[in-house]
Amino acid sequence: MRTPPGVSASDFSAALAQFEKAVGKQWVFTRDEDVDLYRDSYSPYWHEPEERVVSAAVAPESVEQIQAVLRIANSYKIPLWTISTGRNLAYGGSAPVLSGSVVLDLKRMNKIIEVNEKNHYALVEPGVSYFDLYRYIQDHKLRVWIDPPDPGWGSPVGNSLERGGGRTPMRDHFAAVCGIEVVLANGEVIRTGMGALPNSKTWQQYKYGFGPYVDGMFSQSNFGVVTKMGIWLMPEPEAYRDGRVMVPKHDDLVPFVETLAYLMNSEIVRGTMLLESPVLSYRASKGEGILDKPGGPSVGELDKLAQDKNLPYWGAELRFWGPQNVIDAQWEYTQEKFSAIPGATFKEGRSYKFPVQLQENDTVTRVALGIPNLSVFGLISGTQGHMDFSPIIPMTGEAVFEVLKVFGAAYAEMGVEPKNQFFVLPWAFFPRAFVLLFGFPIEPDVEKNKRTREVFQKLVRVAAEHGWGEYRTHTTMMDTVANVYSYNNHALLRVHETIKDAVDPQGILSPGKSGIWPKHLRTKKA
Amino acid sequence: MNLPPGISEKDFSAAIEEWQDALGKDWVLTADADVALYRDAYSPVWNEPEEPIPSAAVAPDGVEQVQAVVRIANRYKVPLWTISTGKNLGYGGSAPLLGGSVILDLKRMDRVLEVNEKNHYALVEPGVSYFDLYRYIQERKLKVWIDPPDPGWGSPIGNSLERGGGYTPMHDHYDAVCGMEVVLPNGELMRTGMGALPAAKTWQQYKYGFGPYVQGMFSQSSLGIVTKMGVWLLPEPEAYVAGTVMCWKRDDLIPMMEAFANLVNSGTLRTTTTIASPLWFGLPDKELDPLRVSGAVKEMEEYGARKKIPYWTIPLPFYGPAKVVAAQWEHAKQKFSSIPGVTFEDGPSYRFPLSAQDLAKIRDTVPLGIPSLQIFSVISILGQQSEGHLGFSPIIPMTGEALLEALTLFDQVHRELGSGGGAFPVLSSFPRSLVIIYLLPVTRDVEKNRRTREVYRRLIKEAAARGWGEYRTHTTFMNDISDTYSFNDHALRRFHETVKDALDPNGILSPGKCGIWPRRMRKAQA
Amino acid sequence: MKMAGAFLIALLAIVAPGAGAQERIASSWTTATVSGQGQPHGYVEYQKFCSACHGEGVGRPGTLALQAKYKGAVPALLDKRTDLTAPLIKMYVRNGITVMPSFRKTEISDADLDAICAYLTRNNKP
Amino acid sequence: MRNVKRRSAKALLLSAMLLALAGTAFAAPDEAQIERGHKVYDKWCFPCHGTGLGKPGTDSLKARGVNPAVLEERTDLSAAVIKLSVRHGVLFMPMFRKTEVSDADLDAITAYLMRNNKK
Repeated sequence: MRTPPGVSASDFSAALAQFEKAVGKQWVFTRDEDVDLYRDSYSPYWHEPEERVVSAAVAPESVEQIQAVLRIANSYKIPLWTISTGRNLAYGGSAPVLSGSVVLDLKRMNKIIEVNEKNHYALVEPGVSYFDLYRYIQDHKLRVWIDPPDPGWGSPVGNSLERGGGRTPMRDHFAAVCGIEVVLANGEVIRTGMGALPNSKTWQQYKYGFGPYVDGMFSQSNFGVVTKMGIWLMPEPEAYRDGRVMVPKHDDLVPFVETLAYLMNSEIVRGTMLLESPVLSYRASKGEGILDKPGGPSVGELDKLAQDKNLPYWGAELRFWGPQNVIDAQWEYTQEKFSAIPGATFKEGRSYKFPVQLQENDTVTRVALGIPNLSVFGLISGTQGHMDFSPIIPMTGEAVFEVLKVFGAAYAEMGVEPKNQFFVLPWAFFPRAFVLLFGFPIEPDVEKNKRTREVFQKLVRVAAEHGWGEYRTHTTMMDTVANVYSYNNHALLRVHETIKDAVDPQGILSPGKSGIWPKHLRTKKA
Repeated sequence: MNLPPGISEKDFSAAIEEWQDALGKDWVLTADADVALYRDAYSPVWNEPEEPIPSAAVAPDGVEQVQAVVRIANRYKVPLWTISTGKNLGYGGSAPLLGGSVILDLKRMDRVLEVNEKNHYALVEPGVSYFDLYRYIQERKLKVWIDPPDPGWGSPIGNSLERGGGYTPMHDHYDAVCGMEVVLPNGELMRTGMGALPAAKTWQQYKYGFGPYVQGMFSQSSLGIVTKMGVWLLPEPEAYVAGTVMCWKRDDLIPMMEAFANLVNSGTLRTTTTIASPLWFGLPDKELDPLRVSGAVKEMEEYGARKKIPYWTIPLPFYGPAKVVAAQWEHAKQKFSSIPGVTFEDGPSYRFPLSAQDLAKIRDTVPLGIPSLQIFSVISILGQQSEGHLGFSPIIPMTGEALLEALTLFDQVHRELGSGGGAFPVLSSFPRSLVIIYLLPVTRDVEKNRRTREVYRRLIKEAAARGWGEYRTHTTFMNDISDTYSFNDHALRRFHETVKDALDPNGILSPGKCGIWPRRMRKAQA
Repeated sequence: MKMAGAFLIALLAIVAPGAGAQERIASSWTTATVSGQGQPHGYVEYQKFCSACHGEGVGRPGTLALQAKYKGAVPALLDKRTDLTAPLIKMYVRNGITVMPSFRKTEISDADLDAICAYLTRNNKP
Repeated sequence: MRNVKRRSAKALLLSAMLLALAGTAFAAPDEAQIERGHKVYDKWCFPCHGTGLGKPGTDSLKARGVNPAVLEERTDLSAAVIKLSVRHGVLFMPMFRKTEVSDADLDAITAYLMRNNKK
């Protein structure tokens, strides 16, 4: 039987016995076959000694049981790693940062406490999945939409805390959080925002409450265990339509993104978009990377290729949700705005009125209509899984050019073919900034994974040198990423540590999360 | 000379001397005449023993000077009360909560560091006023709007930290904050979000950064001194149209608010508007007043029908492309059209930029992103010969049921206690909830003020009993409000206190702010 | 670099104009939203946990993968198979395979898994 | 019951201010001073006391029968009155701090507002 670091076997068995008393024997997992279910299926250390493994798992079903578990963990200094549905794949899945941690698995806390159709919100527990919430809303015929990420088996609580994104106008998941309940390391239960007011009538309607607004402290964090969360929903729109905007030349990207930023920051274009480059995709299909490698073709040559193949250089599918007459006007105005770019072309897309019964073969992206699914895994079939590198960059054409050059050069320097990692042009998951997603394939091959990790860490450093930081990262890379957020000798990280020591003096909650280690483990920090 | 509580004359003079060395004699203000300028001009305890009079004021010009001031304050444990422009009138102005505190006046830090027209944001210092920022943008002919509150002499930093609101689509000011620089209680300098990345390119474009999102901790808070802040701006819209929805029966408010919530929460209506009842709370009227007092709804409705005085009015302003806003107003009318007898009135419509002539015809320019002080004209009429006002501002759900309950209650309290004021503008300053602004006149008459405070405290209790809490309050009532946010024996406040003691062990920053006291003063307050 | 190749092609589809891979393989959850009244336990659990990947229709990664693997030698749809054994099913559910991660007992309890096995082996020849 | 101590302190403070101000009140203003005063006035006073719609200072003075209601049109303002109003406030007009309007700025405003006074 594995034991947590620094915990004697006897203490550990004593703790496990008490866990069993607290949550019931069948909800404390210690047999290897059960504990292995908490390995990160997509671990970049798969089958290596450094793989982050679990010593046991405990699955409480209520706040009271969590309080009991924390009390026990405190008395034996047992490190816990909290997961909601444990589907944070590509960012660590259900495995801890600190090997030997006991997983605090909240999957059994799966109550949908409320879905409100008039003020458009839901109040859920961490074990609820997007599928569960969607099903609940369908079964009750409520006219509200959720905003599922792809894939949809994750937890709204977990995904929002990790600050994930979706595709509808509610794409920024943390921004849609309104009111949380947290169990602190000492077992104390707090409710944030208006929830601090007994019998509050607006816990899920007003975010800030009175005094410091602390919700954010519990995101990407190890300061507490979130047991309830309010999430804003979108009223079912009357209609949806999408359309494509394309421009012919490389340099058109600058006015293209400027126009896009104007439209998005004015909320004329909403939801998440992905920048496309038909001509670069064509090259990639011929085995070339999308990144701009040294000695690669000149802008002139690429422009010519685009012209010869009659492919637009840049494009994007833009989506509109709302009253029919409004989205028609928005799409019309969008075309006017882009028409200022010579040679801009447009393609009418799909159009729906809601509620809609989609045909199975309908090609629309389901998540953009608030329908959770798992189709994204079709993209990575044939591999063991993937790990994401996701830096934030400015929403400008110049920044995109710089990114393609800088990462192209980095790959060349490492002598790695960029197509070893899948790379897509920027997404707009958040307002006013782009995010890049590099998917690193994880393979059942120690050597390949080792190389993948080197490339990953190099990219983190290169990005930091250019002022680009990751919005989220894999558990095995958290120290690496935390360390580049180093302004004024890591002043922010030191504040996190000060708070950590104050609210979790024994350091039992998710040690190492986002680079934040409790005092007694801090030397471990890379 | 007025001394900070528990500080010896000797220590205080020593601190003053050190501050003089750090800032220069001119900017350490100790003369009674100068210090008196920091009294709350609208204090509800004016000239009473409990009026909190500062002991001195220090006005640093630059981050290093702020750090020096804080380090000196730590050395002598002198409490500081931070103000940016000190125009938080109605909520405490520039006066401290704790009498004898030294005012840390940041007005001299008034640089506009950047205004970005492509990603639509500004980076400012705390002493910058909305007027300053507006002027800066006009001088450079930048096509971005600020979102001024009324009045416009306050600080974007101060107002956003207090979580104030404006009237354009960027009306939720805290929500528009992106990236802060903070001087911590120990004098350390920290940057939040992407600012923690030394070469950050997206400090003002992406809010969350990596790891816990701590920015909210510094709003309505005493945990640090914000010396720089990113504020998101609105790209100049093409056009504006407004229309008014009028309903004639009391209970129409219920379907009205349901349609309204749908418009707001779907992003169709993106601004703050004011829900009013000319019939119930309108101008004095010999025939109507008795009906109002007796609450004779039916008769009032008949009178309203006869005299064309609507029971409810909601103006709906739309910002964006001319064709889009026209479509939005059309859609809004459809949304309300199912309410029997509903009538609509087209309001003004503008194209931007406005000509000087058009501008001169507009009384209230704040909804057009142009700061002004015209609100005081309204208040001066409202409060007759009042010296100022107090704002009581509870948050209630965005439903007709809640609004009827609240207005009935306030009307009754208002008549029962003859509290003056008596107009209850209902603002949709935040999505999914409503805030009622009950303005109480403040005078120089001790007796009247004492009465007003009783009314205020009665209102706090009545609201809390119904699950409504205040979003912000005057320093005089911060303890009272904080006491109502008492879920689980004040668990949230105790969490705030834990964080306070960890970051500010000497308790030098704004003691008592929002009911959070440093350990050494907590006993005295409890 | 065969895998990476497959990887890239799939991704490219996203960036290609018109209907991209994302769209082509997108699937609807609607079939899985049936509350399952009167349905056997195993069927309901199968719909809940498996059909999003192994169900019928476009955009079911599991079905696609099995189609690619067996080229029709056996049905790509798990609930059309008659050759699955309980141990085999449990092995995949608890250990995962390629992109399919393992499922924990807090997600699919042993009892639910037994029911799923019963459902998927219902047509097996004795 | 009013707080006597605080009240007398206030009275004292007032007369102290008047005395302090008396000195500067007669300093002969030059054009540059007046020009500067105009700038400061535009920044700090105009939003309330200017011409046009929604100017509470002007509205309020008008309501109280003061004519002309726009300060810039007055020829009867004395340095003492101006400085007292700025540093002490009147009704809902709050006092202004020296980090907002410095003493030098205030002298300039005074010079500007008194530029047309009869000598």
